[in-house]
Amino acid sequence: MTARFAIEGLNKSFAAPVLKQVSLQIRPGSIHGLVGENGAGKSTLINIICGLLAADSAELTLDGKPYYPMSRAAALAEGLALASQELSLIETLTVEENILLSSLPESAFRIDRRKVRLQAQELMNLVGLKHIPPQTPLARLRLAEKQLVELAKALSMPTDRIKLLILDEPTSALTSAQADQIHRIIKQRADSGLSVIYVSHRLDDVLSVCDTVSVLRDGVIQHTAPGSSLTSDDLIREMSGEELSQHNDDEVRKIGDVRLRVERLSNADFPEPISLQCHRREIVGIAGLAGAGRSELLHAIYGLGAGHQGKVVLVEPAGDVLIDSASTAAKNGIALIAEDRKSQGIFSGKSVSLNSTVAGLSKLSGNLGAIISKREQRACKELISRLNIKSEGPRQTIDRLSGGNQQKVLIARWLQADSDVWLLDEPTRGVDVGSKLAIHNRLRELRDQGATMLIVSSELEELTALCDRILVLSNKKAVASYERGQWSKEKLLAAAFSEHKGERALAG
Amino acid sequence: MLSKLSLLFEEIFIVIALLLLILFFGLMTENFFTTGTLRAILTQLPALTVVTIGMTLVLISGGIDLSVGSVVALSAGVIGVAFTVFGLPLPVAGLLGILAGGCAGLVNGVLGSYFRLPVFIVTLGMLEAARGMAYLVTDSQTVYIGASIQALSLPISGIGVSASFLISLGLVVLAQYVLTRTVYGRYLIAIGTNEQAAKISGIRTEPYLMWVLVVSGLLAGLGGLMNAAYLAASDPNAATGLELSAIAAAVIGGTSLMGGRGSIVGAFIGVLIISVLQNGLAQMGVSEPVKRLITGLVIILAVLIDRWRSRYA
Amino acid sequence: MLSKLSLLFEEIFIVIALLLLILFFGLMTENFFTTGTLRAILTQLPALTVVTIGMTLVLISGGIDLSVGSVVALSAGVIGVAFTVFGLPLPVAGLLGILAGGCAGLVNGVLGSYFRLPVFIVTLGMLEAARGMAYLVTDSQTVYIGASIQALSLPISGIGVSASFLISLGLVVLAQYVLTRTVYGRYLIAIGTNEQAAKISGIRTEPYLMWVLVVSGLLAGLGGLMNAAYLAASDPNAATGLELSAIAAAVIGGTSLMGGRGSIVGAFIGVLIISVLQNGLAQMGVSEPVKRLITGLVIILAVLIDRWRSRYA
Amino acid sequence: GADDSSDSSTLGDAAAKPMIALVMKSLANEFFVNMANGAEAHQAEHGEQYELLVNGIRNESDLAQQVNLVDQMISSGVQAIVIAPADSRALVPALARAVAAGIVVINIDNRLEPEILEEYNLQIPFIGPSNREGAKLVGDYVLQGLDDDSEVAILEGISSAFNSIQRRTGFEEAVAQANMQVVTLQSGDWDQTKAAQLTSAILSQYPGLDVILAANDNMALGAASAVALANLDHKVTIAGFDNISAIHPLLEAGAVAATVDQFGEQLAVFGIEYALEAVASGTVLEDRETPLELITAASL
Ligand SMILES: Nc1ncnc2c1ncn2[C@@H]1O[C@H](COP(=O)(O)OP(=O)(O)OP(=O)(O)O)[C@@H](O)[C@H]1O
Ligand SMILES: Nc1ncnc2c1ncn2[C@@H]1O[C@H](COP(=O)(O)OP(=O)(O)OP(=O)(O)O)[C@@H](O)[C@H]1O
Ligand SMILES: [Mg+2]
Ligand SMILES: [Mg+2]
Repeated sequence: MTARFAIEGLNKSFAAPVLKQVSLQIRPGSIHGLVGENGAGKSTLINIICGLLAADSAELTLDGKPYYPMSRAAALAEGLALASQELSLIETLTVEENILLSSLPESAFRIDRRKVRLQAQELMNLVGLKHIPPQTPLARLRLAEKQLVELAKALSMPTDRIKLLILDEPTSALTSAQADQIHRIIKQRADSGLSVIYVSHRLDDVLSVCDTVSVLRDGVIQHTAPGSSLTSDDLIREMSGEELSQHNDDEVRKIGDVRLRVERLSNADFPEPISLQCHRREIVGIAGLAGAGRSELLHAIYGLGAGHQGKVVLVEPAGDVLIDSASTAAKNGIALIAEDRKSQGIFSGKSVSLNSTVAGLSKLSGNLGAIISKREQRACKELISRLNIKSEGPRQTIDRLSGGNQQKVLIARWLQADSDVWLLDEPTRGVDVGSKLAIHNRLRELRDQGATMLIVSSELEELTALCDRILVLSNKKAVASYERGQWSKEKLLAAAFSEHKGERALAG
Repeated sequence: MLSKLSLLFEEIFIVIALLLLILFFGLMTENFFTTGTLRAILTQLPALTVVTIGMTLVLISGGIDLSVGSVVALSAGVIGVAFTVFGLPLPVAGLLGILAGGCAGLVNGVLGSYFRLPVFIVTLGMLEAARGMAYLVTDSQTVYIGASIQALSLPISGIGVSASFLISLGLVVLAQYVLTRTVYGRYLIAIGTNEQAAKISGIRTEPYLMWVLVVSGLLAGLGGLMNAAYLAASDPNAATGLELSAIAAAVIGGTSLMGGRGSIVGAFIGVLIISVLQNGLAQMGVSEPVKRLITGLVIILAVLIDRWRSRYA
Repeated sequence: MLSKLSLLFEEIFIVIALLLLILFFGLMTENFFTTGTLRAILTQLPALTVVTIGMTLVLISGGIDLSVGSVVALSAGVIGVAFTVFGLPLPVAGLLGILAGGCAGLVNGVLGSYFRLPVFIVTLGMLEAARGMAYLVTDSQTVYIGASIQALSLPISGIGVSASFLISLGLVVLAQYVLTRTVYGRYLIAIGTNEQAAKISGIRTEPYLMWVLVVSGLLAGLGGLMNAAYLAASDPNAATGLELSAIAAAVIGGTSLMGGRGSIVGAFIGVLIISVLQNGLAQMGVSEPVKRLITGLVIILAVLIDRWRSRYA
Repeated sequence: GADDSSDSSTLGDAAAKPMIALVMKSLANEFFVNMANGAEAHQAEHGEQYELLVNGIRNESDLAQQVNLVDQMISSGVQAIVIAPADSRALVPALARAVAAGIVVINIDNRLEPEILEEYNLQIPFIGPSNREGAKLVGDYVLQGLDDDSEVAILEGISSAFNSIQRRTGFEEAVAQANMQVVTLQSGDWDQTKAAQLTSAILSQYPGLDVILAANDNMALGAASAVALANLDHKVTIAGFDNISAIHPLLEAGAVAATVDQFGEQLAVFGIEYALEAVASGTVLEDRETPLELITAASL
C-alpha cells in the first residue's frame, strides 16, 4: 500500500541538531502514534510538517507528490489539519469563530452567522462541548474546554479536503472520560480513511488508539512497530534507553502536624464554604471532573483573586500567619504552579535563569537587593542538573525549551524559593513518563523533608500513586474525602459525579 | 437580537459619558443647545473621524500609527499644489492627496510588516518625514485653494449636513461592518490578539498587517482632503498632534492599545466626546490653562466610566 | 567576562549607527569635530537623558508615560516661580520642582496601577493637565530666573563637563545597575513580561507599577530643573513633544514597547543619536523640511540596523 | 453663569449689550496672554457696554482649530469677532461665514490677505503694527556700528507663519542695508529650548558669529542662554521681538541688545473699541496701523 504521507531523511538543527535523518510513512486510514521524551523533537517535527518551520533538509511527499509547505496557510490548503500543543486559539473571539477560523463560511462578503453556528455546534457536540453556547467568548473557557475547542477546530476541515490530521498532545488537560470520547472520534475518522499523527505522553492511550507507533529519542526514530505488538514498558525503554519502575507506596505513612488550615473559604465562584487541613509530610490530592472548581480552590488558597470570605492560615512555630495575598503566600513558603503554563507560568522571551530564580531572588541577593550573579549562576545550574532540565544552559530563552522542560523550570522556580507548602495544579501536564516519575520522586522527597502538598490532577493514577488523602470536589463543593487504603476508582468517580446532575456530557 | 442588545450595552457607558458632557455644557453656557453648535460640531468632525477609523483598525491589529497627523498635512499639501500650481481639476487633486496618504501608509506597512520593524518607530519616523514632505511640496506656505473645494464641507441643501460628514459616517458604518461581519475583520482581531496563534491557524499575517497601515494612510489622506475642504486651504502645519486625539478617541471608545479589541462605533463616540469637549470649552470661554486641565480630566473620567463596563457587562 | 562581552555586543549595532552618523556630519560640515560641538551636545543632553531613563523603565514595566514633556514644563515653572516670586533659595526651589514632577507621577501611578486604568490614557490626560498647571503657575509667561541657576549647566572647571551632565550620567549607571543587577529591576522585567505570572511568583505588582511612574515623574521633574538651568528661565511651553523623543531614544536603544525588554545604556545611546542628529542638522543649516525628512529616515535606519542584532546575536 | 443665562434669555437684553468674541492665537503665548489680559481689563471697566468671550488655539499653527473657533463663535451668537488670524489666507472663508451671519469682524495683529478678501468680496478692517517695520527697526538698531564683515544668524519662527515671514523679511532688509551677511537662517519654532539648541550648534559651526536676530523674545532668551554657556571670547549681539517681561533682566544686563514693543495689550482693546463702534453705527471702518517702539536697556 502506498503511503498517504512520507518523510525521508529529515534534518533540523537550532543551536544543536534536533531532528536527525527522520523517516516516517503514514498509511491512509492509519493512526500513527509518535512518542518520546520531552524535547525529543516531536513538536518540531510536527511544526515542519505543518509549514510553521522549515527543515534544513528533507524529502516530503503527500499522496505521492512532493510537498514543501512554505507557510502554515499553504499546508492548510493541502489538507493538513493541526491541533497544536500550544493551542492556537484567539481569546477575544467566540468559541464558534475559533472553531471555524481557518474557513469561516461567507455569503456575499459577510460571515454567514447561521452556518457558523450550525457547523460549530455540530463539532462542539461531537467533542463534548454541548453545554457551552457557541457565542461564548473563548476567554471564559477553562483550559480543558479550550483544548476541546482546539480539537474541534482541527476537525472542522471538511472530510473531503482533509488529508492528514495531526494531534500534538490533544488530551493533556482532559480527564480520562473526555479523552476516551476524543479517541472514539479519531478512530471513527480513521475507519473512514483519514490518516492521523497522534502525539501523547499517555502511553496507554497511545497503545490503545494507534495502529502504528514510532519512538523518537534525541531526534532519531528509534523504533516503529504496530501498536498491538508493544507494551508501555517497551515504549519507555525505547524512549529513555533504560528501565523505569513505577513505584506505588502502598503503606499508610505517618504524617506530621497541621501546617495549613483552610477555614470556611468561599468566594463568588465558590458559594459553598470549604474547610480543609493539611499536615507536614502529607500529600493531599484533589479530584473532580473538569470545572469542579479544583483550580479555583488552589487559587483561592494562594490568595489570588478578590472577594474571598473565610481564611487561610499557615501554622508556624512562631504563630499563625494569615494568607491574604499571593505575595504573603509566596513569602511564607507557599508555592503555586498554575495549570496554564503559558499565561500564568513562564516569562516568555526570558532566560531559563530568570524563569527559575524569580520567586527566590531574595536568597540570591545581598544588601539593598543587589543580585549576586555568581550565586545566581550557580543556583540555576544546580537546578538544571537536579531536575534534569534539557536546555543549552541558564541563558537559553525558555520558549525554546520543549513543553515538558518548561514545566520542570516552574518546579525549579519554587524549589529555589525553598517552598514547603506546594499547591500543584496538573503538575505533570505534558511531561513525559520518565520525567513524570522523576517529578513524582522529587515530590516524595520534598514531602519526606517535611513539605505539605495539595495536588490537583485529572489522572486518578497520579493521585493514587502519590497522595495520602484524596479530597473530591463536585460542582464547587467538597463532597468526600478518602484516606489511603479507603479509596477505589469507583468511589472516587461516584463522588466526583455526585453534584453534577445533567452534565453527563463531560464524562462522555 | 440578544447580541445586538449587548452590543448596545457595551457602548452604553461611553454614551452616558457623552450625554453627561453635553448636559454639563448645556448648563454652563447659554447657546450650547442651538443648531449653530450642532453645525459647528458636524463640520469639524469628519477629518478626525476618518483618521480615527484608520487608527482604530491599526490598534485592533496590535499596531499604532503615529504618522496620521503629518500624513493629513501632506495630503492637504499635495491637493493644494496639484490644484493651484499644476491646475489639475479638484477631483484629480483630491485623489492624488488620498494616494499620497496611501503611499505613506504603504511605506509604514512594508517596513512594519515585512521588515518586522516596530510600527511605533516606523510611524514615528514617518511622522517626521511626511511633515518634511508637506513643507517641501507647499514650500512651507499655506496654499489657498479657494471656495470651490469647500463644497465638500458645506451642508447639502435639503439634507442639512455636508458631504464630508456623510462620507465619514458612511465609512464608520462600513468599517464597523467589515470589522464585525467579515472574515477580514475577524482576522484582524485574531492577529491583534495573538499573532502566533493566528499564524498557526493558517492566517497569513503579513498582508493584513501591511494593509491595515495602508488603509490608515489612505484614510489620513482623505482626512487631508477634508481638512483642506474645511479650510479652503492647505496648511503644511495642519493636524499637528492629531495622532494623540485619534488614539484618545479610539481608547475612550473601548479600543485596547494591546490589540485585539475595539469598536469603530465606540471610537466614533470618542470623537464626539472630544469634539463636544472642544466646542463646549470654547463657548465657555475659559482660559487656556483651565481648558487643558478640564480636557485632561475628561479624558481620564471617560475611561474611568468605561471601566465600569468591564465590571458590570 | 563573557556576559559582559555579549552585553557590549548587544549594543554594538546601535553604537555603529551612532558612529556612522557622526562620520556623516563630520564629512558634511566643516566644524563638526570641534570641542564646541562636543560642548554643545553635552550641555543639551542631560534633560532628555534623565527623562529617557524614566521612560525606559516605564516601558520595560509594560507601560508608557506620555506626560513627561508637560511635567518638565510644570517642574520648570514651579522652580521659576518659587525662586523669583516667593524668593526661595534655589536648592529648595529645585527640590519643589522635582517634587511637583513626583506628584504628577504619583497621580499617574495610582490611577494606572490601583485603579487599573490604561496608562496610555492616564498619562495622556496628565499631558494636558500638567501643561495646564504649568500655564497656571507661570501665568503663561516665561519666567527669567537668572544666571545663578546656570551653574548647573556650566562646565565645572577642572572636569570640563557640567554638573547636570554628571548627574545624568550617574543616573544612567545607577538605573542600569538597578535594572540588571537588583531584585527590583528583575521584578520590573518580570512584571513587564507577564504580569499574571509575576503575581503568581509572589511579586506584588501594584506597588512596582505605581513606583515606576513616580520615578518617571521625579526624573521628569529633574529634567525640568535641568531645562531651567539650561535656559536660565522657565518656559511654560518647554518640552512640547519631548515624550516622543524619549520613546524614540528608548526604542532605538533596544527597548520593547510591549514591555519586559530594554536597556538604559542602549537608551542613552539613543539619546546621543538624537542629540547628534539635531546638532549636526543645525550645523549643516539645512532647511526645515529637509531636517524633518532626515530625522525620519535616521530613526527608521537606526532600528533597521538594530534589527540585525536579533538576527546575528 | 446661571444668573447670566436667565438675564439674557430675551433677545432684547442681548442686543442691548453686545457680545464680543476675541479669537486669539495661542493663549499659551505671553504676547497673546497680555493681549487678552488687556482686553479683559478693558471689559471690566466697561462692563455695562459689552460682554467679552476670549478664546485661543492650543498651538499657533493649528488653523483648523481656529476656523473651528470662528464657527463656534458664530453659533454662540456673538455680535462681533475680533480676530488675530493664525493664517492670513485660510481664515478668510470662515470669516466670510461670520460676516454673512451679520457679525462684525475686525482683524488685528496679522493682516488678512487683501486678494482673498476681494475674492470673497469682504471688507474687514485691519488694526495692527507692521511686523516687517518692527523687525527692520530693531535690526537697524543692533547692526549699527558693527563691522561690515559681521556674521549674522536669523532665528525665525514657524517658517510658514505670517508674522514669522514678515519679521524675517524685516531682518533681512536691515542686514542687507548694513552690508552684512546672513550666514544661516533656521526655524526655532518660536520655542526657547529649540532656539538654545540651535544657537549652540550654530556657534560651533560659526565660532565667529556676531549677531543673532530672533523673531521673538522667547527665542532671544534661548539664544542668550546658549551664548552664556558657550564660553565665547567675544560678544554676540542679540535682538528679540515682543518685549515680554522675562527679557527685561537680559536687556539690563546687556545680554540682549534690543526688542520691539507692539503694545499688544492695547491692540485687542483697539479692536474691541472699533468693533463696538461698528456694531453701533453699522458702517465699516478704515484700516489703521498701530505704533511700534524700540526697547533697549536705556528705555526701560
Ligand atoms: N525555536 C527554537 N530554538 C532553539 N531550540 C528549539 C526551538 N524550538 C525547539 N527547540 C529545541 O528543540 C528540541 C525539541 O523540542 P520539541 O518542542 O520538538 O520537543 P517535544 O518532543 O515536542 O517535547 P514535549 O514533549 O516536551 O512537547 C528541544 O530541545 C528544544 O529546546
Ligand atoms: N465561567 C468562567 N469564566 C471564566 N473563567 C472561569 C470560569 N469558570 C472557571 N474559570 C477559570 O478557569 C479555571 C479553572 O476552573 P475550575 O477551577 O472551575 O476548573 P477545574 O476544576 O480546575 O477543572 P479543570 O480540570 O478543567 O481545570 C480557573 O482559573 C477559573 O478561574
Ligand atoms: Mg511538544
Ligand atoms: Mg483546573
